[in-house]
Amino acid sequence: MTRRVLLAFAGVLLLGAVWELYKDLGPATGVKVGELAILPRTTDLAMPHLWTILDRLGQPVSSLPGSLPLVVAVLQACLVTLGIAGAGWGLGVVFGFLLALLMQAVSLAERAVLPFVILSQTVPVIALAPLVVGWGAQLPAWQEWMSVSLIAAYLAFCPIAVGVLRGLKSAEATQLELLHSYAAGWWSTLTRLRLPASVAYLLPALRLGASSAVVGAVVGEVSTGTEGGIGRAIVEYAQASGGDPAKPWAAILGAVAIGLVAVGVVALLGIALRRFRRWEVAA
Amino acid sequence: MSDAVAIAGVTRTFATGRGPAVTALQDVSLTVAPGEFVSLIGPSGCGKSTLLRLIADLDQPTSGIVSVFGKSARQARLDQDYGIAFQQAGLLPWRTVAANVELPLDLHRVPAAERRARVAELLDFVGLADFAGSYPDQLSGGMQQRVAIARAFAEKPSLLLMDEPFGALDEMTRERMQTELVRLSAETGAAVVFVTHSIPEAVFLSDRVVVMSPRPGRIREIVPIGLGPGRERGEALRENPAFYAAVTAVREALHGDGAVPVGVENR
Amino acid sequence: MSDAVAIAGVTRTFATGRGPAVTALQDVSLTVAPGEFVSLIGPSGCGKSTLLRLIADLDQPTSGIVSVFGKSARQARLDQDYGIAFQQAGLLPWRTVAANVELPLDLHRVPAAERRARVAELLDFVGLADFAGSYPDQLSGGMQQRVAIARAFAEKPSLLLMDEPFGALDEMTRERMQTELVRLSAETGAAVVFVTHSIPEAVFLSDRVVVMSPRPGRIREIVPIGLGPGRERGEALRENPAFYAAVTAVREALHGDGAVPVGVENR
Amino acid sequence: MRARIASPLAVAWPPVALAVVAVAIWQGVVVLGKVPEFLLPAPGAILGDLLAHPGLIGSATLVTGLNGLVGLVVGAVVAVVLAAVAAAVRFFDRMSAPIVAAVAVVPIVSLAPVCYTMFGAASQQPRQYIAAVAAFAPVFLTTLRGLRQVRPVHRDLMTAYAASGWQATRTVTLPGALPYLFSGLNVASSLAVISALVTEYFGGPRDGLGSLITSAAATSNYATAWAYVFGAIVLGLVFYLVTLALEWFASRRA
Amino acid sequence: SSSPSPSSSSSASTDTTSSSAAALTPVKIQLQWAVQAQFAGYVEAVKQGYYKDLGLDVTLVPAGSDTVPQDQLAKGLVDYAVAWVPKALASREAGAKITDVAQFFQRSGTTQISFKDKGITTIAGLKGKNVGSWGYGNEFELYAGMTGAGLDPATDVKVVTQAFDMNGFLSGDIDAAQAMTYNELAQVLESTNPKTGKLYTLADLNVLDWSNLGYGMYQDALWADTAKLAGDTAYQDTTTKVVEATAEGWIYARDHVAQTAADVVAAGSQLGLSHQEWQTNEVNKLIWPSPDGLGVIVKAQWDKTVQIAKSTKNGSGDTVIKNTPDADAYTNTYVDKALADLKAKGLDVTGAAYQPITVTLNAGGK
Ligand SMILES: Nc1ncnc2c1ncn2[C@@H]1O[C@H](COP(=O)(O)OP(=O)(O)OP(=O)(O)O)[C@@H](O)[C@H]1O
Ligand SMILES: Nc1ncnc2c1ncn2[C@@H]1O[C@H](COP(=O)(O)OP(=O)(O)OP(=O)(O)O)[C@@H](O)[C@H]1O
Ligand SMILES: [Mg+2]
Ligand SMILES: [Mg+2]
Repeated sequence: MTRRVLLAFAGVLLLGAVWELYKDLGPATGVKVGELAILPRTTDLAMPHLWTILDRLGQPVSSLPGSLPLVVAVLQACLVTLGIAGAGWGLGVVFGFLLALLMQAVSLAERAVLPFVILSQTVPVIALAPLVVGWGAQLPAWQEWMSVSLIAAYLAFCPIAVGVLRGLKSAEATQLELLHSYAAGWWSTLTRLRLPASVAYLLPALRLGASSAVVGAVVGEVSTGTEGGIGRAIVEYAQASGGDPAKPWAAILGAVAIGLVAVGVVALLGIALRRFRRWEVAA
Repeated sequence: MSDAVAIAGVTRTFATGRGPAVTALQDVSLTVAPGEFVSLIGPSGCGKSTLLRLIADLDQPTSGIVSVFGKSARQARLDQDYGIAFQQAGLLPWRTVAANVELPLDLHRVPAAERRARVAELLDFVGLADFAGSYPDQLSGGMQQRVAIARAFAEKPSLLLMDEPFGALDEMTRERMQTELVRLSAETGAAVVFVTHSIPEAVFLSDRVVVMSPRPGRIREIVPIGLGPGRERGEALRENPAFYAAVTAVREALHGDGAVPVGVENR
Repeated sequence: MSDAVAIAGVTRTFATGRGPAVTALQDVSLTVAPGEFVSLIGPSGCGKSTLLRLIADLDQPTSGIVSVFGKSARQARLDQDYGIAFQQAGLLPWRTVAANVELPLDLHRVPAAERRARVAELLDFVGLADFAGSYPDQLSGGMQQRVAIARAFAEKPSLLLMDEPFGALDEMTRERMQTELVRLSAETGAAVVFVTHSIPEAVFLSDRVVVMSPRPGRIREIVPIGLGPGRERGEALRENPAFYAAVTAVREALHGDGAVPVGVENR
Repeated sequence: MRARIASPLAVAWPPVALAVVAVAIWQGVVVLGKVPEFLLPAPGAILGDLLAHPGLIGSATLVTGLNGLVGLVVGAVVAVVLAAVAAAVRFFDRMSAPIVAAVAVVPIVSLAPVCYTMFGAASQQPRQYIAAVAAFAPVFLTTLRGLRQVRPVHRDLMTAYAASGWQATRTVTLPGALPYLFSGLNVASSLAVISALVTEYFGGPRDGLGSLITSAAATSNYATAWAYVFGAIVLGLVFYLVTLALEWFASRRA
Repeated sequence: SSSPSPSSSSSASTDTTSSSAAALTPVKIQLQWAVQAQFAGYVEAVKQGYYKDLGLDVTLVPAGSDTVPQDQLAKGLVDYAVAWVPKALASREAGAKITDVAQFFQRSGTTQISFKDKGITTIAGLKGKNVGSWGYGNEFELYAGMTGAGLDPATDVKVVTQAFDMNGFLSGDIDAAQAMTYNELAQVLESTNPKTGKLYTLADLNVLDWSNLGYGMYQDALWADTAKLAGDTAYQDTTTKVVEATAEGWIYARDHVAQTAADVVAAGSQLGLSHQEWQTNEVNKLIWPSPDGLGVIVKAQWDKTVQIAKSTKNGSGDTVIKNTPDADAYTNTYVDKALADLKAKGLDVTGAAYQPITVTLNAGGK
């Protein structure tokens, strides 16, 4: 376990070293093959020094007296977004699961609905945000963050529905026949066989759903103008990037941190479900 | 009282995408009386498993009728009139040995206490009491097969369908299981349809042995054995001249008129 | 010339999470000479598969040494000194029968033309020429097993490791495969380590039969057979009194001093 | 393992029927409810807009589609290769874990501006890279999971043949992981499209669907905006069908 | 909105007891973006208590990138909205029933800036260049200007999308970038010139100012719900009060630039103090002097905006609006009443003597 953590840490350090080395040695205009930009520019604007970013994290957010260190402000924003994304993920899991169950149970539903589950993700949030915000506001007790959670759920449900459906269909023919021979009903087959057999698909689906929910929460905040979260910070910090190139990286790091926490929660779930992953090659 | 199994003029062909369809069974008719023990024997690929699957309603005949206890095969399956053990153990890898045996009881809402008692009894019967908490991947091939056998017995069914259940067992265990199986089926009055490749096994167990011929799978001959009621069959029987005679009869039925060259059943 | 297989003081225990560790093999020593045919026989769960896996370097002993043709088991595996057939057929479901047999040749970069010819020959040998284009799930259990056997022979290895390869075959096919196996191993000079539950099979095939006892798995006795050179063994041998004598010898070794009650090997 | 080969008609009619019903209800609600366009445009109005600017919408769809396609291909190929390496080399897997996790969760809205600064704000490339990053995660994660689900007997077989890591991957692991790979590709295909599109909000030539949607929506010209969205949906559909066809092809050959 | 955003907590009710708060009329005003000095009049009207004095409990609602303020108003999600006139007119054509009740910004703040070495001194100089534009309907002056100068925006230039930052411009990918005098221009001037190690200065830039070039359109206006204006007397009354208090806020901002910048930052803007000071000063320049009175819609300017909107093609090749807006599109009724009240209080509502100050920008706008 400690070896695992150390290696992960070494990986991050290695990436940092590559970053600095390239910034030092690479051309300011980046590496191009013909018109194709292969490697990035190395200007301070494009690739600030890592220590600049670290240093910036310790400085106050703005010149206002009493403003918090950037890292604290980012962490606060992360917590807000994490809550919103968490709610969206939960909703996405419930909806994605129900949809997958419907598609598994009724093959016609699968054939009719699955393409739209996939296609739903090609509708940009910009087209949906006005609808979500507008309709949400008609409901009593609707809060602004709920719109953002709904957008997060919208992005999260697709990979979950697709993954769970695949998982539910992954049970082996011989095992299905066994349950069939027991005259097991749909529900029994689901709980005794399909669900346990689906775990290998379920975990990446939940994980993708978690990162999609985070992306959705961030995009939703940007799109709807919900304040306080990391999405808003990304926009706000980007505006200062010309004179303060390290600042937007703080927000990016924050967004990544939320995603990692979300994925970590799913990983814990994976440990809890170890029993169902006996075939998995240890890695 | 209606037959345990009644198969009338059943044909089953498989489309194979490219190439001609494979006729696994052609015009097969067979009845099994309640409490009767019938073995199916025949060359590899002759349709034994297919026939068993039709009885279990895991597959449907292309033509012909299968009925079980006077009902359709489907109804019999829904009524849970049979227990089945497949050619492959087919255990659920995420369930322990005990939980695998418990599966049918669990599905049919047998109370927990009764379930536990029954599972313990069954694991004792197949000699795996020590492995109740192990997972299938921690067992040897023969041990897995024994778990599947225990599972088939779990509900004391009135019809047992078994596809080469003892194939992976050593001789001693196998003979013990054979003796137990005959005793159990006699005691409970269960009919058994049993697929095997072993002529002595078929003879020892059965009231009748059905000898099949391959491609298309047909019943070549049905050999009545008549070694007396099951409950009286014991180890001594294996040394009995009547036993040897029956073995020879089945062997001859199987090898046919001698015109079929060895191993050419597949051409 | 060094032994084909040399096993010295090998023990293998499995940790099982909860509960005590299972000792699958304890202090097992055995040598197999080049070209020698050795069968392993013993009750279910006595460690036969485990021993075979140690020779194949698919598992490592807890203590003791396994060497193959004078090298470490690992080196022998890397040098592809053996062919193997598992207890489960282990076919790749997405490959046709022909492609499954072709797999080792493919992996070891045998030229395509040669590959094709060899596959045709092997499928003929196991009687599945008609099914070259079928997928495993379209085959019966015995047919799948035969594909796996063909695959094990593909590279004419100088050591063959086979784990109950004929378990799912009908008697006729089985006897034919036995005859072919003896002939092949004699012709190619390949040593064979063969796991089986059938005493007649072990006797018919082997130069020596290794009888094992269970938990912890040990070698109880090694029975030399001496029915003459493999190339001369034929169907007639099965009727030979020497054959019956050897069968009896192995049976007695297996059932031991009679003190072990039937089926209690697992307690 | 082998999918039944269904006729295209049988595959197509259920979703088409569902779409027709949904659009009819939509049109009905808008017309009967007299919903103004700035609330929800009617399908008819969207169609009118589509017919009014077929060239513009077509070319914008092509631009975004090409970016998405390049991204999907690059992302998926890199993902499969790295997943294979990660499955085979534990060391690499452990070292790359945090980085892969970060790539998988980083929102494109935060990455896109940076990417334009790094690779040039007037070119299509940042869009393709972002699409690749977006497509990478689902393909990598599902493929890696699939690669780890090898049946023990198959793993033993490969060990017995002393197959090299790559050989084992090619003959056993990858075919076994294919269903997983395709479940990842399904998700990645639409992610690549939407990411290429959303990245257009933050820079690059004003020629793709994303660039044009913003102006239309900002002036409440939702019929036009949805006409562009329709272009995006068509792209998603094409990508989906291509991945389906690939899957069908792969499982038929397999 | 009950999210704990700084703007909503700065509403007038926070420091009053619940009993007196009940007497205040709740009002939501949709801004076009996050709180910044562009909306200084509103921020100061909250901060200085002008709304509360008139019995209003005002919440300023910040916008996201996809928020269309005039739609929010038309949907009834807010009571008033700040929006650029051409965009709002387009929304009116799509069915949004809204009316311009106060035109605080009299001049356009949109420019196209380029580094001196690009040599872009005229609109025609844009030919063949990478020309930046935000989209979101903020590009009409650029398109009108290029069309007026004989350039075809579709073929003669490469239009490149700009994001929230100016990095594309600073990296040289965009030759001429769109810049509001009060925001993006400052972002450039807050950035370090890698060649000199110092901040860029106006001397490094060529600026095409659409107002000066004759393509300026009406921008930030306060919009109200047309139907409620017609029949709802309470709403009419509130409208006058909102306009009056906001105007007073703008007058405060004119006279207290530094304090306004600080108040804006305190109200939650993430941009720095010097940046907001610059922004306040530049926004003042767009408002003052207002010879016809602060917020009055001047017909000539309005008509010019309408005329440009009718002749300029948007991204789809359609004109921004097709028809001349109806009479409900704007009214000076409320601003006239409001100005009368303010004049009665002795406030200067034309700013004839207005002089901008000089603001020094710090790196990153800090
Ligand atoms: N991976 C494992 N984990 C735990 N125990 C194991 C594992 N593999 C084998 N065993 C145990 O080792 C013992 C020997 O198993 P092995 O498979 O070698 O038996 P076998 O002689 O091949 O039996 P069979 O004839 O039934 O195939 C068994 O008790 C089994 O439970
Ligand atoms: N799903 C299928 N698709 C195509 N052909 C099939 C299918 N299932 C079985 N067959 C064919 O039907 C025939 C009979 O198969 P079956 O499994 O019943 O044989 P069996 O008698 O059980 O053989 P074994 O003793 O080897 O288990 C075989 O030729 C097989 O190839
Ligand atoms: Mg069979
Ligand atoms: Mg074994």
